Amino acid sequence: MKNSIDILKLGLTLGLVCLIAGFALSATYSITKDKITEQQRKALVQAQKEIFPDATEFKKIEISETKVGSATLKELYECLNENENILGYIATASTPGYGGNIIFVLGVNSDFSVKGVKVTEQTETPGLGANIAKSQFLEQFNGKTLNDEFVVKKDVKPVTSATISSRSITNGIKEILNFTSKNVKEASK
Amino acid sequence: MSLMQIIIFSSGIMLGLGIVFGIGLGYFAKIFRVQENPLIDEILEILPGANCGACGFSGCRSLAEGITSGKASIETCRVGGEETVKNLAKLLGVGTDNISYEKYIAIPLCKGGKSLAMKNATVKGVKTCKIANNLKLSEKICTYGCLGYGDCVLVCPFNAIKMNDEGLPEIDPSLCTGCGLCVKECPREVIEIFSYKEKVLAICKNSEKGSAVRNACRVGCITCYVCEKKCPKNAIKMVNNLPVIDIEKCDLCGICINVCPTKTLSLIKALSAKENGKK
Amino acid sequence: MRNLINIFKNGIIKENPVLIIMLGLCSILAVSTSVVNALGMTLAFSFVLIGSELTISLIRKSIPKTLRVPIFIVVIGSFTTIMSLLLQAFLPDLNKALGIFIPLVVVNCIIIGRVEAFASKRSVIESLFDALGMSLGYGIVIVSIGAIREILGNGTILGYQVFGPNYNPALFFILPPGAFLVIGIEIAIINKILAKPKKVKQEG
Amino acid sequence: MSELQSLMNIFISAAFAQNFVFIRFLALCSFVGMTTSMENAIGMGGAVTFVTVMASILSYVVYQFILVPLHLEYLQTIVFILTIAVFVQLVEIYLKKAVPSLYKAMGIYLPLIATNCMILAVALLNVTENYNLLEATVFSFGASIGYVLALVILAGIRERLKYVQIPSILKGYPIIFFIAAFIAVAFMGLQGIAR
Repeated sequence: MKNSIDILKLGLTLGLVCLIAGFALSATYSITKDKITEQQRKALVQAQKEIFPDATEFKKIEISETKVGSATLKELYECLNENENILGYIATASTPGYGGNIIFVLGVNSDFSVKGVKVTEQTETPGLGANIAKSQFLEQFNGKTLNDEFVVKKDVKPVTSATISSRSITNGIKEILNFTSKNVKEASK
Repeated sequence: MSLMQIIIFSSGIMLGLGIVFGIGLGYFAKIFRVQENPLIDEILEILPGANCGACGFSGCRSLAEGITSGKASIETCRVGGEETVKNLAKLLGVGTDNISYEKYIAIPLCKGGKSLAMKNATVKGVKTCKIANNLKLSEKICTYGCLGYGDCVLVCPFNAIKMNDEGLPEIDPSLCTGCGLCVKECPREVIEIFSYKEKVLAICKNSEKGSAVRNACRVGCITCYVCEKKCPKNAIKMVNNLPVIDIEKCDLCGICINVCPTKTLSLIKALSAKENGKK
Repeated sequence: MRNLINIFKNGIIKENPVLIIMLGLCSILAVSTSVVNALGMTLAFSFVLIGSELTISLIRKSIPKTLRVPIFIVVIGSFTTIMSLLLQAFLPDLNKALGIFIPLVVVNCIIIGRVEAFASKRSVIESLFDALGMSLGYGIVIVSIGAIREILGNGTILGYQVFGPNYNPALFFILPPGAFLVIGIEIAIINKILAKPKKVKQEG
Repeated sequence: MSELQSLMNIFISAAFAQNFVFIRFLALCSFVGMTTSMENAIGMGGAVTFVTVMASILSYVVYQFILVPLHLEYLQTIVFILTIAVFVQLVEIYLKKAVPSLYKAMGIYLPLIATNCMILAVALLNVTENYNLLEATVFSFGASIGYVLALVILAGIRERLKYVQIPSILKGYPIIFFIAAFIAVAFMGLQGIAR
């Protein structure tokens, strides 16, 4: 009997320590909770503002996270200007890159040509693959439409010595552009 | 998910996990308890922990188990020195008076350094005593003497051995505990363990005779029997061409040392107590 | 007081956690791609180390033997999570740069080592000084490696161009193998520095 | 077919392309400490493989069935490391009693493993990459194979280091880091194979 009390004592001491830890953690979490979500949204809102400077409102289209070929679409927004007509769409998506997943934001005009691309997160090789996040590389996509081939070295100039990263981002943009235009066409029908 | 809910749920989950794990650990510790004599850890604390194996056990932990089960007496560990034996005696409440504690050290039996031993080759590439001995790759003509590549230096857990510029190992008696690891390591068994009292020793292992030794080394023992004849106490006997000095008979008069033509014999002085403390 | 200063000094050179005892290498090599990251990591590391050492030495008397490891882990884990929450809220870009290595501070071998070897046996003040010494020792090493790797790796220091615009950086140092090389060199230098006085002592 | 392909992809990227020791710099403390001899390396490798796979399953279960339904994802770090530490301690107690021979061979590694950075990293990565149970197991198995590979390579080299002349300044750890640097270059070459 004696040592079953000991075991209970052990359980209670560890339980007590964990309780205090849990309490402290939840207190900090509740303080920082909204600040964190706000930080996460800030990166997205900032990217959206850059692509559609004159859009005033970004309406989230209810669409679950879908796998589009090798890329995955995370969120889709409609961009409206002050008098409520649609300027275009913003899609956040991720595509597997050389070092890990590349997260990017694709702006699509209402005529389904590329308005702008921003890479928000990537773990490509620093100095080589990482240059796909730079605007010189991404600006070449602006204005491209579905009938462009999106093939590296043909109509897309790759980042030197980072063909895999350039090919994966080009591929990702093509598939998401394709998906957004198809999906929006059905919605507007 | 209001703040209150978060706090309650997190604390609740952590409390639940803590209790489950705490009881789990306690229960496991109880049913799977291994009856181990706590004395073993205490003894392990006192032992030097060099795991050198000089006591014949595979390491300090098995020696500790040996001592608790009575298989080994407390002065089995020579390496620990007096201090270990005293602490063990105190721990186990055993008297130390009947234990005569004697210090042992390792002494290299070769004087054939770079300048004294004749060479017939120069060796390039890998330099370890084991390889040199197995492949008969040695610069010196003498095949009994020290190869000088320092395997013993690496193995000594108390780093008591240093190679002098003659290329021979020098063992610091205050650091050496006589654990014998260097004896096992040396492929030519140049190093041997002796009790640490003042004595005369023949610092040579070359068991050949006369000219075979003379053109291999200037300080090798050429078996001329002078020391055996001249010793007033006839304490010296030639055993396979090397003089062995009987410690009881020898009164350290030093005649044999002066009379030896090749200066192979030398007097091993014991550090006086004062010097020993300096270590 | 003398002894406290000794404990503090001890953490920096004699028992520098990284270069001498060879602990905490995971975070050092991975994060030291730039000085800013290195400073951020030192900040996070010291917060958790000081917090854990103090708490553990406070409650060291009442820790049952079987629960030693879990309680250490819970204390260190909670400080790490608090730190990571604060970073996410107030320093988001540092959090993104350090990435997975923020939660990994909880298994950082230095913290577990110091807590078990030092804090669970010594008084609160001594643990505080030990934590400060160790964090400074850790910080010096990671910032120095970060500086070397940033200057050679992409030609900037704290973001400013060092060798002018047309310097094409030796990318090797930003990539993993460079990190191994730099820490190898650093240990060799420390061995050289520390070895010299020892020799002098023996002859003297 | 693509299901198996993606599993193979995860395995290869965890073991080779994103090797936990040479590319992600994880578990270096045991990597430097445990590779003095080959059987040490294999012993540690075996122990870590077993614990990593079990721990990643355990942490997946705890995450999906406790943390997600209650939206307490922020507790993941502390809950994972607690479960891993307790699991390792339970294994240690059980082995000490039931299989003393295995405990003698693996015993000294077990307390080291509780603080091994790789195991917690595998559990956390399972969450960030939101793998399902099967993918998580394959990922943890791949990661530990990569770890064992790294240990065995370095142990092999370190055992041969005795017969080589090393400049005195590089003796000890510096030379080991230089060797690790060269192996890391080789592993970096593998980075492109699994995408």
